[in-house]
Amino acid sequence: MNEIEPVDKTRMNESYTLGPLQAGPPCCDPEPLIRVDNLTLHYRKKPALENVSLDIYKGCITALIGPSGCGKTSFLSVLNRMTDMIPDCRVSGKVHFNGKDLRDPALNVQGLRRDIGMIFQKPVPFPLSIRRNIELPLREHGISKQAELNDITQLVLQDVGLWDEVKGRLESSALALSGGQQQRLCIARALALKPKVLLMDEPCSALDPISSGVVEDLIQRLRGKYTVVIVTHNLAQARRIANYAGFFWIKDQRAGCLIEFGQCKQIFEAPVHELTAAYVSGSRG
Amino acid sequence: MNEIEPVDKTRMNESYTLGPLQAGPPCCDPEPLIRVDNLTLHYRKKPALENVSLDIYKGCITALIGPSGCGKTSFLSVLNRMTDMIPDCRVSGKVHFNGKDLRDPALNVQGLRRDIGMIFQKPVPFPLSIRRNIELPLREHGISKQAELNDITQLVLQDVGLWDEVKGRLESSALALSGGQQQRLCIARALALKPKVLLMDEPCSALDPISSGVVEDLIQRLRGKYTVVIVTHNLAQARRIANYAGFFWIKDQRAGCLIEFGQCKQIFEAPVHELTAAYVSGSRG
Amino acid sequence: MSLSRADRQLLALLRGCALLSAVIVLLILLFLLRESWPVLRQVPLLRFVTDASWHPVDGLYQLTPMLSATLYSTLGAVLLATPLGIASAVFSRYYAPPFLAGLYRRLIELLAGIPSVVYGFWGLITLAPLIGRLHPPGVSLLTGILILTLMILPTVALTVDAALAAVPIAYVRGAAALGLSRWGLISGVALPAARSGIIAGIILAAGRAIGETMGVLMVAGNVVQQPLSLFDSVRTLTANIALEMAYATGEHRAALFVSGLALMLMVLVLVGTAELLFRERRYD
Amino acid sequence: KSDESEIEKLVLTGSSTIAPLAAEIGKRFESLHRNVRVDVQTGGSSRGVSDARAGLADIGMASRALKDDEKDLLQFTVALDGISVILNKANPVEALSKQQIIDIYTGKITSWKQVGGNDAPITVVNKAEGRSTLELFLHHFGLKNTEVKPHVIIGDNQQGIKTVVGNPDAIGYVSVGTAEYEASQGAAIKLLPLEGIAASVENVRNRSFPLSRPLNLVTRSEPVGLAKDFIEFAGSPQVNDLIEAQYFVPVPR
Amino acid sequence: MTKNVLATGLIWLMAALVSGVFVWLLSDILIHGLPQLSWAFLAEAPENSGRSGGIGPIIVSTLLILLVAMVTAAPLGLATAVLLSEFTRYDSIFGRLVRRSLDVLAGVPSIVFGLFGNAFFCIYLGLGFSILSGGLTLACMVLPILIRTAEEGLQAAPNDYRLAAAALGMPRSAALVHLLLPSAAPALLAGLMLGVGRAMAETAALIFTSGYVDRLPNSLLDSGRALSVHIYDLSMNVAGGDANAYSSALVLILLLFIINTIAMSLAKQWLYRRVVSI
Ligand SMILES: Nc1ncnc2c1ncn2[C@@H]1O[C@H](COP(=O)(O)OP(=O)(O)OP(=O)(O)O)[C@@H](O)[C@H]1O
Ligand SMILES: Nc1ncnc2c1ncn2[C@@H]1O[C@H](COP(=O)(O)OP(=O)(O)OP(=O)(O)O)[C@@H](O)[C@H]1O
Ligand SMILES: [Mg+2]
Ligand SMILES: [Mg+2]
Repeated sequence: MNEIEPVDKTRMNESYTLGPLQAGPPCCDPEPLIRVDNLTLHYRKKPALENVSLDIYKGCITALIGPSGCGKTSFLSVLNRMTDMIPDCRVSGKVHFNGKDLRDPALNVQGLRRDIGMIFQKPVPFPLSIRRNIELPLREHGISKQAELNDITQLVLQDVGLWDEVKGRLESSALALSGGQQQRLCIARALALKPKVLLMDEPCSALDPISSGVVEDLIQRLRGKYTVVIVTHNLAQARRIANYAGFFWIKDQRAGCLIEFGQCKQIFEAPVHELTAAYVSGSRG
Repeated sequence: MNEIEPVDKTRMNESYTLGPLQAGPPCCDPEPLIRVDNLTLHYRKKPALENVSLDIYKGCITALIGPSGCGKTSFLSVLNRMTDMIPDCRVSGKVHFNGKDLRDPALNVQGLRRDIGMIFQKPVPFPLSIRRNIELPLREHGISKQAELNDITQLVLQDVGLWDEVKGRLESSALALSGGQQQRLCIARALALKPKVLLMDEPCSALDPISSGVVEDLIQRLRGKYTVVIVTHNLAQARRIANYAGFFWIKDQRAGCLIEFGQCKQIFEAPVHELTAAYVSGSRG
Repeated sequence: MSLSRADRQLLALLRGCALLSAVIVLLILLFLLRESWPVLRQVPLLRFVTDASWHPVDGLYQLTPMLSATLYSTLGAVLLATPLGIASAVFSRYYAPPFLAGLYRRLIELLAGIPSVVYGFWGLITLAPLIGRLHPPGVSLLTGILILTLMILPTVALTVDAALAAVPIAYVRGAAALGLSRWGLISGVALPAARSGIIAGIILAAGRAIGETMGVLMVAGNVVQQPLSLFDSVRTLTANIALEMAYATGEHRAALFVSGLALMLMVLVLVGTAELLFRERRYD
Repeated sequence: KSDESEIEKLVLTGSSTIAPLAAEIGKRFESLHRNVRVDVQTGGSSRGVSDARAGLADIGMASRALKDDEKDLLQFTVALDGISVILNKANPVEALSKQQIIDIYTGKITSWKQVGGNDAPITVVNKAEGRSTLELFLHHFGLKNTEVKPHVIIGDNQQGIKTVVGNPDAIGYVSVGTAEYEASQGAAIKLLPLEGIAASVENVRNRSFPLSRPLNLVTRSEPVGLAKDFIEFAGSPQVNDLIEAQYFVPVPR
Repeated sequence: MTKNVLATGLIWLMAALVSGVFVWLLSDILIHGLPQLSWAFLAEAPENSGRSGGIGPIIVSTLLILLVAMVTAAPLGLATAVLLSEFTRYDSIFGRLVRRSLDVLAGVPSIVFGLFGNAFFCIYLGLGFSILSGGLTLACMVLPILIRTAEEGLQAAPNDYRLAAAALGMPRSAALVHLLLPSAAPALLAGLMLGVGRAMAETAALIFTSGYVDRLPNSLLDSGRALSVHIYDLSMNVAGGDANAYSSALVLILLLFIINTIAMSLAKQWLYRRVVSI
């Protein structure tokens, strides 16, 4: 039942050190890691998503765009089973991850969530010290040597460009950080677990341009090793970093649905659907 | 002591109906509404702002930009005395609003906050119904006729482009709205009070491009009637809407300070300070 | 900090109320002092810790055995009730299926209202003979601790439960998204976030344990002696007052009020140490 | 319904031993005197004495004779109560001599074996300091409380009975009437004869039982009016059935 | 992982232990108390010192004492809690002083409360042995419980609400009434339940204040015997009173159950109307 691989230190160290910035959009190996088939989602009686089908490719960055309330967050929530936590949320359709049925009730959800990390729109640092925020999930997943924890903490904080800002006050509360610092801390915390997939729900919306740039670079460096699904309202950003893009829309004030999905270049430069064309051209970034 | 003007319905109705979109940056009458002189702010012993002096001009839009943690939020908090709510926060320097000393301990703070509204980075809808979210502060300020409340609610929800999305479920909880919807609700709630000044702390960072556009238009339409101070990480947006811009920076990991302040055009096109130049050109929007 | 008129009026009202609660404490202290004055005036304070024994009728006023009995029984009960109470709250918040959680919470609420006489009565009839079989006389420090534990457990459980209920849902979701196990979430995030509520609950419970009278009186044995083992019979300060007050006159009566004062002093010291120990790093 | 203003109130405070009896007498008194309310409060003999002296109560209740420094008050005995040594029913010991009891209470005898019983340690149950039962017991056996080596100290009668019921090796002393009643109701206790005289209500009544105490009503001065009526009523044979229902012994009159 | 399994096991075990002991206690009370329970027992006055007859007047007195205690303590407690959490800095001298004195108050033995209540309410204020004296004494007793729980509840309310309300120019009182108190409602309720429980369970303090008289009270100034005092008297002072002591304990628990249920459903309705959760 337990699908978490045992943590071995070499794997850890190896992959915290990310490679240099990769060239850009054109992708990698088009092997679908997550397959979503005919996904429909209801909150109580209100439908939020209808018949969404798409593939998330391994090692690639997939951007999801669309207006507010079209179900992007809901879609992400299905992928790591956060929907389990919302009462009255019903999901139907098929979702496969690595060939395994994601909606299997017998699935080890914790293992899954370790493999598929998530960053929220509103940063959620725990009311603990900065250090404990990062160490807590690591310890939970079996890493307990303090030296190792220290190393990882430093590495991931450096990755998100927070190390220099907080290294002197690792023991102070994470809640006293500014909004942007909080969000970077949350990203660092998720990276520390070395997930296979990272779901990011508008990770940069709370960041200033500089840290936003840092995070964007970071995401680009994740490419290849990690699979990233990112929801963003910043179309320019989506265009810069994504390999694939999906465009969601709300039909008739009802449920959200996927209008178009494809290579990022195609979606932004040669959209098939007129709604997509209007959205990517008409809106100000 | 009480500086709140008695609410009269005509004023209300008159000004909820905003005028058409105005041309753009070049400004209006350069009469300073808020004067900040040598402002310094400490959290416990940590300095957050040092020697900031600037004028906020009446009827204009002032954008504040700068990296995360440089004290933009702290600066806004001084202007409507939200700093009162933070224990161990010490402010020194002079701040005048409409000629009155803003830091006067005897000032009617509630009246001030009604005059100077604030929108936060994280949307904070109250755990009440959508309707109650807007009505609650209005009732608190003495408006209690239901018909009037209904009118105002509809007008402000239309202003933020939320009316069509929620008109059928005004009685349901505001917490069930999507992130973007929540933020627009918060803006509507603040507009309902008809403040003279609106402080906005990254109001669009949680919004999709369409609603971000709606809010941006809204802000532009506020120009002239209202005075707006907006913190934004979206430089393109700042450039599009602001009359004046201020650039904050953190010196030596210590306190934030104002590097440059001036006409928006000047800041973006002919910055005096090299840090400003690097920031406005170097960062990706 | 400047406030509106409504707030200032409210504040005045609130101040009045808070003052009233402080006045009550003061009144009780004054009352105790007045009542114990006849003996305090004549007997040097030191004698309350140096006398040979507690035989107030014969002018012997040794209080330390009862002080330590109170201390031991309170400590024991708090040490037992804290993990059990926290576990109860965690159980009903995070482990039990909703139906069972409701039932369990109701059970605990009921227990909070069972009179201490009933606990004492039950302890005397059921628990003491069982323990007496292990080691006579049965009524003992151990029995006292167990009965006190039962009595304060609901206090701990209910306050911790309320504190856990107030942990923001965002933390729970954030923890879940990091793949934290249920226990990881509870021990790493929920309990630390509820920390100040938990400490308040424990302090409340400890207060109840120190002040508990009828229950311990029935099951602790009431012999004035330094307990050498858990099976020794002991007398707490409260039991001392309840046992003898009804028949005490003159200096004997005053000496009993001194044990009341000693108790309050002890609470004061305990509260002080708790404050030092748990000096909170508040995250907000 | 009678007019409220006509109602006269009589307040009794004091001994918890007498309180149930006084309350029953009060009820009967009320039924004979319309417009009279008898309020009985407990709080112990000393409270009865001090309240009577301070005038807080019309009548005090004390389950003992007045002490020397209380002789400024007046006492009226309403009933008698004997004190009996009790053991657990399972204990084979049937009688103890005065010296044996003294030795047990002073810790010289620590095992039942030494008095012909099982090989088990004795659990000595004593009363709390100040209680009139204790004083009487000590006085009878010529003991001082400082010499007594108790294992358990109890407050009220029923606590003593329950302690002995729950502990087969315990020895204690309680009110004869209640002990006799509890034993007859199947409680696992037995009453030991004292100096060869069986502990029974009968023997307390005929004054042959050596260990007994008076249950007194106490007043500050010569009672008048309602208090006088009540004290006379409580001392009259009209309440003998109530006294017996509480397992006390009426004073022979 | 194993830690999680272990914790799960341990928590279930502890919960089972706790409920096991309590079910044992409750079933003891049930077995011994149920046979005597009847409508007559609930309605009639006690006879023969409580060995026979019922407990009607005693139930009435108990409820009246409880009412007095809660009506006095709840507003006072809530007000103090609000002052401490909303208008006082956590580490201010005043706040510490009040908090510490409350902790001390929580540790005062009930019998001392009884003697104090007797001296202050009964004698000094001239209320005599009465339901009012008893209720007021209990109010002093439950005050620390109400204050501490309410304060914790308020402190746990999201700070964002305070900031947002302040930014809208709402007075603190409005934020309190509309946002903070509702979000602290579970804690307020828990405190109230604890307080009611403690008040219902109190014996020693009531013997000296509300008294021993088992007649039906005509007014709040009459003495009235509380259930717990009755139970104490029957079990410790009246030979042959055990059976009715058990029944009275059973009635007390049932009363508590009913009060809790009513309070809970009221609170739920209130919360529902305010749409606190999604
Ligand atoms: N817990 C919930 N209960 C009921 N309805 C919900 C819940 N969460 C979201 N919704 C509704 O479902 C729809 C989709 O919401 P979702 O949060 O997925 O949108 P989104 O695309 O992420 O929007 P945004 O860009 O504003 O974050 C919205 O209409 C929202 O109001
Ligand atoms: N309540 C507080 N207590 C202590 N330090 C604080 C507090 N609030 C903010 N700070 C610190 O003060 C500095 C300025 O914070 P502020 O929130 O004003 O920055 P900001 O410019 O708004 O950043 P961002 O763009 O990330 O929102 C930061 O270093 C932050 O950590
Ligand atoms: Mg979203
Ligand atoms: Mg900020």
